[in-house]
Amino acid sequence: MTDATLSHTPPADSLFRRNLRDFRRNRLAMVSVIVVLIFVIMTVAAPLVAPHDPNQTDLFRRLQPPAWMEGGDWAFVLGCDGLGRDILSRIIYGARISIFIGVVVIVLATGVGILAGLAAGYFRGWVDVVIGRIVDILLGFPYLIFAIGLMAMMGPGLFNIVLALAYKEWVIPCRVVRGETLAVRELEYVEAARALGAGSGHIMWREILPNIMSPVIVVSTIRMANVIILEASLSFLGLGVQPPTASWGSMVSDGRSFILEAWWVSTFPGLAIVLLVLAINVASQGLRDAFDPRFSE
Amino acid sequence: MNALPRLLLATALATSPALMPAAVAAEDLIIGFTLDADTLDPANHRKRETETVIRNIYDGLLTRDPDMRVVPEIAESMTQVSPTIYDFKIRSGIKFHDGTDMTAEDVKFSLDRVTVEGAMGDGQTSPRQGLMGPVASVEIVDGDTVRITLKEPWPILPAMLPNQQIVSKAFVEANGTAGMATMTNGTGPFKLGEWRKGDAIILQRFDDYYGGAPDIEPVGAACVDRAIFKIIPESASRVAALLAGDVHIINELPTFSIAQVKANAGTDVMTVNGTRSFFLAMNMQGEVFDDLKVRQAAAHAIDKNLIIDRILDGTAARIEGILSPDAFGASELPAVAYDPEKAKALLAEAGYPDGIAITMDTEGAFKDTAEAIASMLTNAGIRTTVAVGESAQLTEKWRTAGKPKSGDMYFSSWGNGSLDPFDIFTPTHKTNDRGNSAGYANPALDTLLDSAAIEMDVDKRAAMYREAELMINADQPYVYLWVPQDIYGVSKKLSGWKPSADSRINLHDACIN
Amino acid sequence: MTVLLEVTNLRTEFSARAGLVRAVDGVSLQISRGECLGVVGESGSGKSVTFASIMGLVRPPGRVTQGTIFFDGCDLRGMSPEEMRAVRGRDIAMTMQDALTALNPALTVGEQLAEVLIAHDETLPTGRAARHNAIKDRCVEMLGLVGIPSPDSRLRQYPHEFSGGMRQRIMIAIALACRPKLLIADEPTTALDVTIQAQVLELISDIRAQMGMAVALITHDLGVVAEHCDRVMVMYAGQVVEEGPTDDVIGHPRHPYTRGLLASIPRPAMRGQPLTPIVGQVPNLMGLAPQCRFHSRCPLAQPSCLVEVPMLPVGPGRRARCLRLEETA
Amino acid sequence: MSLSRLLERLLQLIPVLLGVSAIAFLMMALTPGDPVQIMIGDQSITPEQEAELRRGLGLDRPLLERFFIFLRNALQFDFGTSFYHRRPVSDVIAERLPATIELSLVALIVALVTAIPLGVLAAIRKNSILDRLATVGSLLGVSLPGFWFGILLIMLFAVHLQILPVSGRIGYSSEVPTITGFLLIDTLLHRDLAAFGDALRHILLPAITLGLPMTAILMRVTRASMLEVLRQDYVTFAEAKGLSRRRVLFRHALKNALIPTVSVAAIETGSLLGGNMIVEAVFGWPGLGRLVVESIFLRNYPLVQAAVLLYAVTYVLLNFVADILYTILNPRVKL
Repeated sequence: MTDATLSHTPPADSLFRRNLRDFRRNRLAMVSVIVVLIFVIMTVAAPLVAPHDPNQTDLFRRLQPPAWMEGGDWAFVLGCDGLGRDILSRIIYGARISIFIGVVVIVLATGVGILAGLAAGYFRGWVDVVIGRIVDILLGFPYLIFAIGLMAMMGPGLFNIVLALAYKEWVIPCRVVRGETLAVRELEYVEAARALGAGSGHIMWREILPNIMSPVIVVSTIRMANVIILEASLSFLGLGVQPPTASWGSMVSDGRSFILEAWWVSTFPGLAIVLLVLAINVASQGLRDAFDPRFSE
Repeated sequence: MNALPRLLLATALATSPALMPAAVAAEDLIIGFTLDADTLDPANHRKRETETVIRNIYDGLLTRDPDMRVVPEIAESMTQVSPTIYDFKIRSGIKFHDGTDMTAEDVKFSLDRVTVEGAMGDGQTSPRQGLMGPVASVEIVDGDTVRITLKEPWPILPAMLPNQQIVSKAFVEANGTAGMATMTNGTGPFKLGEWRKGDAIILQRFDDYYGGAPDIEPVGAACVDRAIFKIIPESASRVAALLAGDVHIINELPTFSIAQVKANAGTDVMTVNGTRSFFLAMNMQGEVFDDLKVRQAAAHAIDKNLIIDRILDGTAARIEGILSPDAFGASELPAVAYDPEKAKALLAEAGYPDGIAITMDTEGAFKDTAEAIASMLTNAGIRTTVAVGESAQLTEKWRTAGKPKSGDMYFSSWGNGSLDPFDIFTPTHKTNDRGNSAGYANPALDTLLDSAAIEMDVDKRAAMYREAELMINADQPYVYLWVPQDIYGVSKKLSGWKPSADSRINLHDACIN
Repeated sequence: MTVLLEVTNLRTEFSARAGLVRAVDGVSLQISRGECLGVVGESGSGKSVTFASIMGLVRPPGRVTQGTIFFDGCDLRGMSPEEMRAVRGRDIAMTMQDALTALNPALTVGEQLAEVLIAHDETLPTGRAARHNAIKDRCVEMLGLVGIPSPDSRLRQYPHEFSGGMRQRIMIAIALACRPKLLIADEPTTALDVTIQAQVLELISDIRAQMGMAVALITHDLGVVAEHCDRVMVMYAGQVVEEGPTDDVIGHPRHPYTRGLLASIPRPAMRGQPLTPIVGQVPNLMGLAPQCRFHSRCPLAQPSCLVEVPMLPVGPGRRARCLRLEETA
Repeated sequence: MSLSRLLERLLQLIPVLLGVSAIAFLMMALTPGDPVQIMIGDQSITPEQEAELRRGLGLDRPLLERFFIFLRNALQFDFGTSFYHRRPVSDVIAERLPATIELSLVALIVALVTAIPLGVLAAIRKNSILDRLATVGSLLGVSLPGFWFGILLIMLFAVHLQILPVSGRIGYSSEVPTITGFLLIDTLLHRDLAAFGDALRHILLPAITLGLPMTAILMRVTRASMLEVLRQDYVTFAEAKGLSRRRVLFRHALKNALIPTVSVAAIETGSLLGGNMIVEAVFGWPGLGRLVVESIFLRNYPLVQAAVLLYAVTYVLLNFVADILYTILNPRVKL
C-alpha cells in the first residue's frame, strides 16, 4: 500500500512541518547515538577523561558516598568503592572491558551462528543433524554451568571469559537463523532464484539472509546486554575479570555486598549498563528505521 | 515491567535508616546460616557448618565453653592414666532422643566408628578418622568407664574430642550409615523436627535432656521450643533477613554491615576472637622470595593496622607469628614495623634497586583485602598484581606438600579450631607438610615441632612453641597478618547466647524474649 | 442500472518521513449494480490505494483526507469502524493479488471460509449443531462453486496443501461467501500461470453473472479489461486520467497516457506495428504542483499544460484529463 | 505425532546424553583441584588416612575406568554417592529438584502472562506511550543483573515494607507433608489455604527476579513478530473479510506471531532451569542450581555429572514439547 512512497526529494511546502516532525521523531535516536558515542570516546580516551587513576586505593575514602550526600566530596562525584577508589573513574575505564566483552562475544557468536544456522536450515539433511546435535549438546548444558566449568578449567582471564561466553552464545543466533531459513527457503522468491540457477551460496547469502536479518538483529542486541550481565554473573560467582581491572559487571557484582550500606557502589555501574544497553538499542532501532523503509511507517 | 521507578524507590529506601523489626513466633529461634548441613551423621562429614548443626543434636564426650576451655559433657570426668592412655567416666542417666539410655557401649561404638578402618560399613572409613590422631583402641574398662589408648603420645586429644559426637549403637545398627545421613538419635538439647534440604533444619527441644556440661550454666533443657537453621548463602540477604526481623542470629556478618546492624533499633553485633590466621605465603623456592631481605621488605611494606582499621572495621587481632593471640603457647613477638622506605632499602640491598614485579594469588572472597595489600606492596617497590583464583585450584597450586610449585605470593589462611599450635604450626611450617605454601624448610624447626607435638609438660611445651615462633618471626617465610574475629548479627530479643571462638553456634542456652 | 458505488473527489495521503504523499488525489468514480469496472494503471498509480480507501483499509500512516464514498446509498466515510466492519466482507468483498500470502498459513481453509459466514450471515440457525451444519454446508457449497473437487474433505486442509490455482479459487470463495454486492478483485491473476489465469477470470465472470454482483477488476493488463469489463478507468499518479466504456477507450483512447499504454502492449488490432514504450518515469507523489502530471512524459506536452487539468467530457459516458484532446480526437 | 517419530526423538537423546556426559566428565577431570584436599581443608591427616579417603571416594582408579564405571552405573540409574553428602546423588538431587522446577515454572508463567499481552499491545499501538514504556521496560529487564535486582526487591518488599519474606520457600508455622514436592500444589492438596498463601508469598520475589529477563525477551520477540505478521497480506485480507478486531488480532495475527515466541520460550525455559543458581543464592531458595555450583567449586564430581545429565534430559524433553507446540501452531511444518 505504500508503494507510492518511493522518493526522498523534499517538497517546498512542508519543509518546516517535516523538519519539526523529523526532529521530534529522531531526537531520541540522536540522543542515543550521542550516548553511545560518549561511551565509545570514554573507552578510547579514558586516561584523559577519568578524574582519577581507577586503581588508586585510599582506605580513608572507603565507601565514601557520592558528592551530594553527607560526607561526599566533589572530587569523587559518584563516591568511592570498598577500597576507596573513584567509582566514576572505574566506570569510565570499566566501559572498555564491558564493551569489549559485549561486542567481541556477540560478533563472534553471531558470525558463527549465522553460518551454522544458514547451513542447517538451507541444506537440512545430515548437515542439519550434525549441527543440531552439537547445538543440542551445548544447549543441554545450562549456560552458567558451562561457563563456570570452562572458567574453572581454563583459569581466569579476559580472553577466557570471552571464550566461555561465546562458546555457547552462538547457539542462539544459530537457532533463530535456522528456524527463519526453514520458513523462508520454501517461499517463492527463493524457489525462483533456485530455478534461475543461482548457487546455494548466492541464495543463502543474497536471497535468504537479508530477509531474516531483522530477528537476528533484535536477538543480537538483546543478547549483547545479556552478555554484559553474564559477565557480571561470572563475577558474582568469583570468576570474572581479574583485579584491579574494573568491568561494569564486576563492579555491580562486587558492590552488591555493600548494597545495604553503600548503594552507590553497585548502583552507578548498574545504571551505566542500563544506559549503554538502552542507547545501543534505541540507536540501532533508529538506524534500522532510516535504512529499511519497511519498518519506517 | 516498568522497573526504573521501582528500582529508584528501592534504592532510596535502602538508604533510609528506619527499618522496623517484625514479629516472629516468640518460641522459635531462627538462625540465618550460610550453608546447609551436608549430612546429619556425626561421623561422616568434613565440614565446619555441618558440625555446627550436628552439635546441637548430638553431644560429645567433651565440649568447649564459649571461652574455648575444654570441659566434660557426656563424660563425667577425664583421667590421663599415662601419656597414651585416657580414661573417661561416663555420666549416668543420659537418654537418647528415642528414650533409650545411653551407655558406655554407645560411646565405644561411636569412637570406633570414627577410628576403625572400614567401620562405616561397605568398606568405608570415616572421613573424620584423621581428626582422632593416633588412636589405637577404645575399650570399656568397667561398666561406665571408657579408655582410649593411643599409639603414641598426642597431647591434643582432649582438645580434639569435642569434634566427635556420641551416637546410639542400636540406632546405627538398625538404620545403617545410609540412614544416619538424614535420621538422628542423639543426646543433645534438640532433636530433629524436619530437614527441609537446602532451606532449613528445624530442631525441636528435647525435654528429657540431661542438661549438658555442668560447667556451662545454665544446666537443663533448652530454652526455646524450636531452633531453626535457615539457609541464606548470600550475605546481603542474610543481613536483610536480620534487619527485617525474619531471623535472630546470622553468622558471617560482613564487616561493612556492622555499622548498619548496630544503628538499627532491634539488632546488635556480637563478636568473638576467631581462630583463623591470615598470612601471605612467599614462595621460598622461587627466584625472588628465596632472599630473606625481599621477604622482610614485603613484611615492612604492609600497614596491617590500617587494613584492620579500615577494611576489617577493627575486628581482627594483629599477629607477628602464625599463632592466634588466644592459642596455646602464643606470646609477644618482635613486631615488623610498617616502613615502606625501609622496604625499598631492603629491596635495593637484595639487588633490586628498581623494585620487583610479582603476582599475588587469592580467592574471590578476599579480593578486597588482597587488592589493598597489593597496592601497599606496590607503593613499596613490590609491584603486585592480584590474581583471583578458585579455592580448589589455588589449593592444588600452593599446597603441594613438597612438590615444586609455581607462583610468587599467596594470600591465604589456616584455621585452628582447637587453638592448639600443633594443628596450625606443623602443617604450615614443617618441611614439605600439607599446608606449607611458602615451601619453608628448616630442619631445626622440624625437630622442635615434632618434639613439641608430643611433649606432655604444659610449660615446657609452651616454651617450645615460643622458640618456634621466634624462629619463624626471624626467617619470615610468611608475612603474618591478623586473626579476624567471627562476627554475628543478633536480634535484641535474643538472650543467653554467646558466640564461640570455634565458630560453633550452641543454642542450648539461647532464649527469645 | 442504478449506481452502487459513488466516490467523489477522494484523496488519500501517507505521511512519510520525508513529507506527505498523496497516493490518491481527487479520484471520482461510479460503479453500477452488476457492472464490471476495469481499473488500469502502473504500479504506484494509486489504484490499489483507491479501493483500500473505499473499504476503509488504509492503515496509518495513511489517511483518507477528503472526498465522499457512497455505497448502496450509505455514506461509508461517515460510518464507525464497527459499521464499516459489517459492510466489509458482506457487501463489499475483496480478493488479493496472491492467495498464498492472503490466506493465513496457520488456519484451515474451512475455518477461514467459515469465519466470514459467522461474522456476517444473520440467516444462520442459532442452535449449536444446526448452526455448525449450516456453516459446513455453506462452505462445501462455496468450494464447489469455485470448482474445488471433493470440497467436503478439503475443508480441513491448510492453504499450503493446495496448488496455486486452487488457492486463488479458495480466496475467491471466501470473498464471495456472503454474496457481496461488489467484489474488488485486486490483480486476481498476476500470480498465476497463464492457463490458470483464464480459468480464474472465467470463474469471476460466471459468478458475477450468476449473482448479479458488481466487480472492480484492478489490473495492469488491458487485454483482461477488454475481455471482461463493461467500463474502464485509467489511473496515473494518483489521478483518474481517462474513463469510459471499455470498447471506446481501448478502441479509441483519448488521453496520451492511455495511448501510450496501449502502444506498449501487444494487441491483435495493432498487429505488425512496433511496440513503443512510454519514456520517462512516474513523477514523485510528494508535494506535486497543480499541473498536468503526465506532461514530463507526454509527446503532446506544451507550456500551457502546466496548469491544473480537470476531467473533461469527451463523449457519452466518457471523460479524460487532458487539455489537448483535440489532437487525440 | 507418529510412534516412529517418537522413537526417533528418543534415539536422538542418546548422542546428546553421551556427548554431554563426556564433556562434563572431561571438564571435571581436566579442571585442576583435588576433592580430597578440599575435603580435608586445614585439618591434620596422615598420608595413610588421606589415601584411605581417596580410595573411599573411588578416586584412586584411572580416569578412563572412572568414566566407564560412571556410564555403566548411569545406565542403571545409579549416579554414585555424593562426596560430601555421603548419600546417593540421585537422592540429593531429588530433594532439591522440585524447588527448582517450581520456581522455574512460576517464573515462566509470570513471564508468559506479562510478555505476550504486553508485546501484542506494544505492536498494535506501535510508537505509543505504552509501546515506548514496554520497550524501555524490557530493555531494563534484560539490563538488570538478577542478583542486584533481587537484593533491591528484598530491600523494598521484605526489609522496608515487610510484606514479603526475605528468603526460603515457606514459613515454619505450617507443616506440609510432601506429595508432589511442589509446595504450591501440596498446600492446595491439603486444602491449607494459609500455607498456600505463605508459599506464594515466598515464591513471588524470586519468580519475578528469575522471570524478568525472560519476560523482556519474550516481550520483544512477541512485539517484533507481531509487527511482522501485521504487515502480512493475510491480516489485510482478514480485515477485508470484515472480521472483528479481536479475531483478526488474536486468531489470525497472534497465532502466527506466537511461533517465534514459543520457540524462544522453550529455549529460555531451559536456561531458567539451569540459570537460576544466582536467584537461588540471593533468595536462599533451596534449589538444585545452587547445589550444582557449590558442587563444581568443591569438585563433587558425581553430583555435577548427574545434574548435568539431568539438565540435558530436561532440555531434550523441552525441545520435544516445543516441537509439538510448533506443529500445533504452524501447520506448514510437519513433525
